[in-house]
Amino acid sequence: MRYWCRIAPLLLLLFSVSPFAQTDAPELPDTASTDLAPPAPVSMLRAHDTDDDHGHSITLEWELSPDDGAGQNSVVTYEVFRWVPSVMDILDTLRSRLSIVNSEIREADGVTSEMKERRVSLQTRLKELLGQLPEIHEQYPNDGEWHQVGNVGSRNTRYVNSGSKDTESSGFIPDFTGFYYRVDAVTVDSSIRAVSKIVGPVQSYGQWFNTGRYPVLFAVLIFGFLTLGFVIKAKKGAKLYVRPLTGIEEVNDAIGRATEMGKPILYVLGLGTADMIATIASFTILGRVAKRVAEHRTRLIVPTYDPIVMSVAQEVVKSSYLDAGQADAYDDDIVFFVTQAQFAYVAAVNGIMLRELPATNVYMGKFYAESLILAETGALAGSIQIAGTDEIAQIPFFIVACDYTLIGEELYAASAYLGREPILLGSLKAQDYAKAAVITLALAGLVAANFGWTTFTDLFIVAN
Amino acid sequence: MKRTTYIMMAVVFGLFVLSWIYKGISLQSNNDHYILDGFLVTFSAFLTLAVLSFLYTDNPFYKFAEHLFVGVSAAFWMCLGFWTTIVQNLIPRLSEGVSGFFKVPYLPGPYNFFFFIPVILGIMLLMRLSPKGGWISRWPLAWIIGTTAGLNFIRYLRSDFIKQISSTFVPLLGGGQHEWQGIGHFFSNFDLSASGQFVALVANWVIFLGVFCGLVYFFFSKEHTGTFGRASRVGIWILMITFGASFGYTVMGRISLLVGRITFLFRDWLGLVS
Amino acid sequence: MADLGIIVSLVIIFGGLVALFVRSIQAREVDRRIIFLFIFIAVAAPILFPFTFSETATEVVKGVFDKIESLPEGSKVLISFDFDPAMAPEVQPMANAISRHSLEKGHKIIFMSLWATGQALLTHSLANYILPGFPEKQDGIDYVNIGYKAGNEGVLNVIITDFRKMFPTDVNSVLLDSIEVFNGVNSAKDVDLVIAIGGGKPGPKEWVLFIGDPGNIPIGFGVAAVVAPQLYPYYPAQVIGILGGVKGAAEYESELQKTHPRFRDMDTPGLRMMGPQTLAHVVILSFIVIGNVVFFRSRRREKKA
Amino acid sequence: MKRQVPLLITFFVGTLLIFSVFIPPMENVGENFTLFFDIIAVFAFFLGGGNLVRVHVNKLRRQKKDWAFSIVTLVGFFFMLIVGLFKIGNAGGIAASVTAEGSVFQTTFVSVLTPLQSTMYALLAFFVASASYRAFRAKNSEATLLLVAAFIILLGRTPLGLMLTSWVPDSFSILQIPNLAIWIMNSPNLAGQRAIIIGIGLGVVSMSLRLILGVERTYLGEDRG
Repeated sequence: MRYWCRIAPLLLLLFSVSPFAQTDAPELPDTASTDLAPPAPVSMLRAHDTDDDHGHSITLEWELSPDDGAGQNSVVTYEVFRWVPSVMDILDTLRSRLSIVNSEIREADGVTSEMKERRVSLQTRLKELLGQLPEIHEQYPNDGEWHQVGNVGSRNTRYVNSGSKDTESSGFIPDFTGFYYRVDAVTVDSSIRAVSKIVGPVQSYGQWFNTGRYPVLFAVLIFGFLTLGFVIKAKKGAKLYVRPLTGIEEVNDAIGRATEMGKPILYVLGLGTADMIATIASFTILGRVAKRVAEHRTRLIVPTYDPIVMSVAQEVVKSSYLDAGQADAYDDDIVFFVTQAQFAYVAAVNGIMLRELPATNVYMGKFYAESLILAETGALAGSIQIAGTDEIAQIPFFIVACDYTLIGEELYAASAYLGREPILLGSLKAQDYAKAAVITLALAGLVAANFGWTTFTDLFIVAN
Repeated sequence: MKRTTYIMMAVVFGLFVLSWIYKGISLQSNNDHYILDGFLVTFSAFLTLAVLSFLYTDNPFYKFAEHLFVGVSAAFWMCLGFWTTIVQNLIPRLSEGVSGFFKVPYLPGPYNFFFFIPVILGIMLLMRLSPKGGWISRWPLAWIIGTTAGLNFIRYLRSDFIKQISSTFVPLLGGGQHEWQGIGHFFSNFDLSASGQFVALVANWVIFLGVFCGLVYFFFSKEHTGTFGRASRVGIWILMITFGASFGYTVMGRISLLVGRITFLFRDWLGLVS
Repeated sequence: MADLGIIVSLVIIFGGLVALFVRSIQAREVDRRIIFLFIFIAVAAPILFPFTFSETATEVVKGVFDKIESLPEGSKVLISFDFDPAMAPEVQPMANAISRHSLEKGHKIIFMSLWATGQALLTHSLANYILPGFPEKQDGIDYVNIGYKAGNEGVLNVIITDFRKMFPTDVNSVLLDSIEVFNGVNSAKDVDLVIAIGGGKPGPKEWVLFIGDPGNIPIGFGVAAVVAPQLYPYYPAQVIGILGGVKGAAEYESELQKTHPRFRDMDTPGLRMMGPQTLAHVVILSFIVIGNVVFFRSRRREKKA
Repeated sequence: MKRQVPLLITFFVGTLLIFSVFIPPMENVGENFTLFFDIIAVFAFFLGGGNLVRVHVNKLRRQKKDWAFSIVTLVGFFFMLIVGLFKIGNAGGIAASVTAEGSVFQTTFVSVLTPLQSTMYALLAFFVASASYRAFRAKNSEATLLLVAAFIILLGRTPLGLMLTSWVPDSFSILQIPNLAIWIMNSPNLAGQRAIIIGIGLGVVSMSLRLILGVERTYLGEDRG
């Protein structure tokens, strides 16, 4: 059964010329059989290469038929036709034979050289023919016919005939080949239609720059320069202010308290992988915490979820202990791998909390559904809890169940606040300027929108 | 282990067998695999209850379920990754013979040799399992970070930055179906209905001022004092309302999951409801 | 019988809440497990003795419904199952309702998944929930299941320009070229509507970032309640509508039943789940009230002291 | 070598992907890189599996606490791996979908993985309840706002909200709880979310830039300096 499912479409392909070749040139409307008068055709049909792409695509635009939405109001759809030389039939046959050979090779237990040869010869023939396509199209209108390539509903004035760039696909549209198009306005009775003027030759080709993405490019450049500028400024020694973050201030106190109580500090990096921004920010915070912990000679526990995160965290903690001059206090078991299953990890961390009763639990990084379970268990164990995550859905749980919470971006800022390195401070400053830019632009846009100045608001439209 | 533990285990095992027999008999009439299906339903129910038992306290049944979960899910991901990505996307681009073996369509292409890059990087990643070659796994890590950074850089600028700015261009004097028609019209039609002009107007102002103050709160390099401080305070209020709303919604989701599990117990296992 | 059952359980729950209130006022410790028990009863009772409410669709839900309703027959709809069993009770009802609706309207559906666990769920729900109501619909002609690919948002980044590169075949190893649904579909840009059902990462947000925005493709969401609030900023500019949590599903189901008589007898898990949902919400609300009353009383006492 | 090569790789890959957005002929490059990424991601799954086996075999060998449960993990792991890799019970053999209905793999998924995972998440319903009882207190103005918003949404998402406030006349319908809930979602919630999203978006962009430029190096396991 499955075998037939697979083979049936291939057979279909073999016997049909092409999936696109469904309709031939329209026949003359038979006015006797119906009351509908043929609609007026579309006007001003234009065809051009689709902008800002890699080619293989033509865009058609036209003015509505006077009988669409007005006049007789009889047009229901527009059918788009392309002139296709008869050589396309051969191409499609070649392609379907090729795909049959491919599937034979796949089904067969061993690939015979005969099969391979057959395929190579088919491929060379296909390539040859494809090479001739531009010339063949120049022979328009000899030796070819109109094929429908698509349709759009009434009131539409645009169609993009985008094809595949894969030469072995039946939807392949070659670049630098002069195509001819026409658009039919079709009524409910598909035999009653109006044929437009033919447009062509039109070629598709790729562009080197996507002009629709200028706003993004500007944003990239402005942001890049801002960051670079402030980093350089900070490196030169300019003092950059960072407002205090309550949660982070608390970490210092908490470490002191833990030392007094002789209890450990639990640091949870979350479920993020090493490529996530929240995790990377958390590494920096961990580094600072570890340094302070080493200075106070308190115990630190860092259970991890991801093996890569574990080894990175190990090195971070190690270098912090070295910085604090407590290399001898460092132990490879401070950071350890638990498991890579969300709830099993949570269960293990819960166990640690209830057994070790840490003075402080620090949750920094990416957290998901487990956030509340961790925070509730921590509360049960009576620990002070400080959390920070950029996972918006989890912030409320932390706010409710923890003592201090860093909200979203504050987590990223925390690493700069703790680290005070020029690079981090500089880029934080750049972020603030970008925020100021957002506010200014939003204000300007708001005024523009309220007065209907679309020129300004249109600047923010990112095409494709 | 304590004696009570053994007794508990024996009881649970007995209940399990009873349920299996009961499910088997009740499935017999319309099912060829009634013994197997009876077992599967019972086993699912056992696992569900084992996990729920964690609420009472940590216990061996929960540990069993948890450990099974860890093993099975790791293998699940590996198998799916293998079949869907390695077999369907990688092998067809590298080797015709192997593609034939797996019965997937071969996808020849002139630049396919590039697909050895991820294989090499992937193997480097696996080097982490060996005690000495761990450092080499930083290369694939660097690749992964480069890719996500490159993708994120553009996407976030575009969708979260540019698009969100332009979404804040809301008409402050009402737009769309609430076209501003002069102050007289506004007051003569003033009401507090949810679809009325006043409410829509307030909503737009709240959005605008909320985004404004929320962003002010996230300013890190300026002291939050004076007017700036007041705006930042409004910002944190808006954020708190946001979190409250988010909390409310989440509660709903969590309850749905519980409903799903209890429905399973009552319907599929015990047959109490249809 | 069912009425009696629900009355008895309501009495138990509210009696218990009063007892809890008294206990808390006396500042006596309440074990967590008691709280847990309340929730269990509040959810279990309405499942055993069901009661349902009527629903009307809100604007955000209608956005998706009307779009599917108004697309011409034969439009290509891509439905992505980006969820795991844990999220399924919440979003599965939406996935079923939307898929049935699309099949009913004669759209061609492409099913896929960005989550490994989604593919298994997809297979399961196609076979058990969606297709049984439509014996006339054929694989490959009316719908196709292209399954899962690893790579999260990377998958989307590829299909926005080329489907066949990421998904050379469907789940049964049939080449996309020989599948009728994929006629004229080269990339995600050729799809008329995308419905992203899920709630984690990758999920709805990635669909907007990588498919909806760059391709200018209408996207509808069916999402877990947890993430719904975060997705509101994308509505209505970047998303046509959002079904959030069970309530969203229930609204969609009732809208479907109202407009399509053939779905009158359809199973409506969304509507069914609103009963336990409501009771559990009431219990949680009572907890908040009790907690705060106790809090204010003790604070007043502290001030006096 | 250990430090420079990874930095170079990150820089090269990151910039290439940024360029590919603006240059249509490079679209291919972007696509291929993401394909590579996906393939490496699968190797990361293998790494996870390998780590799992290593950890549990160690536990068994040293007879650490709860070592008996490690057997459960290993048996579960190898069972699922074998039925998945050999497609046991898949009608249609090797070409069939790995998750084909009726295969041992799919059956295990439905009757083992599904109940486990969903119940784990369902546990949260209980913790939400205990948090609302314990921690949801109107301690200050911020906490009060959070509490009130949550309260309205919780009420508004049930038919109860409508029942309680249906007496409110239409001209004041915003005061009906369901309408108020929707208003909160669409207006203050939207504003707050947008502010957070823009903030996080900027943070991500700035971090990505630092990563690509190689000034942020903590992921290599070293502190900056």
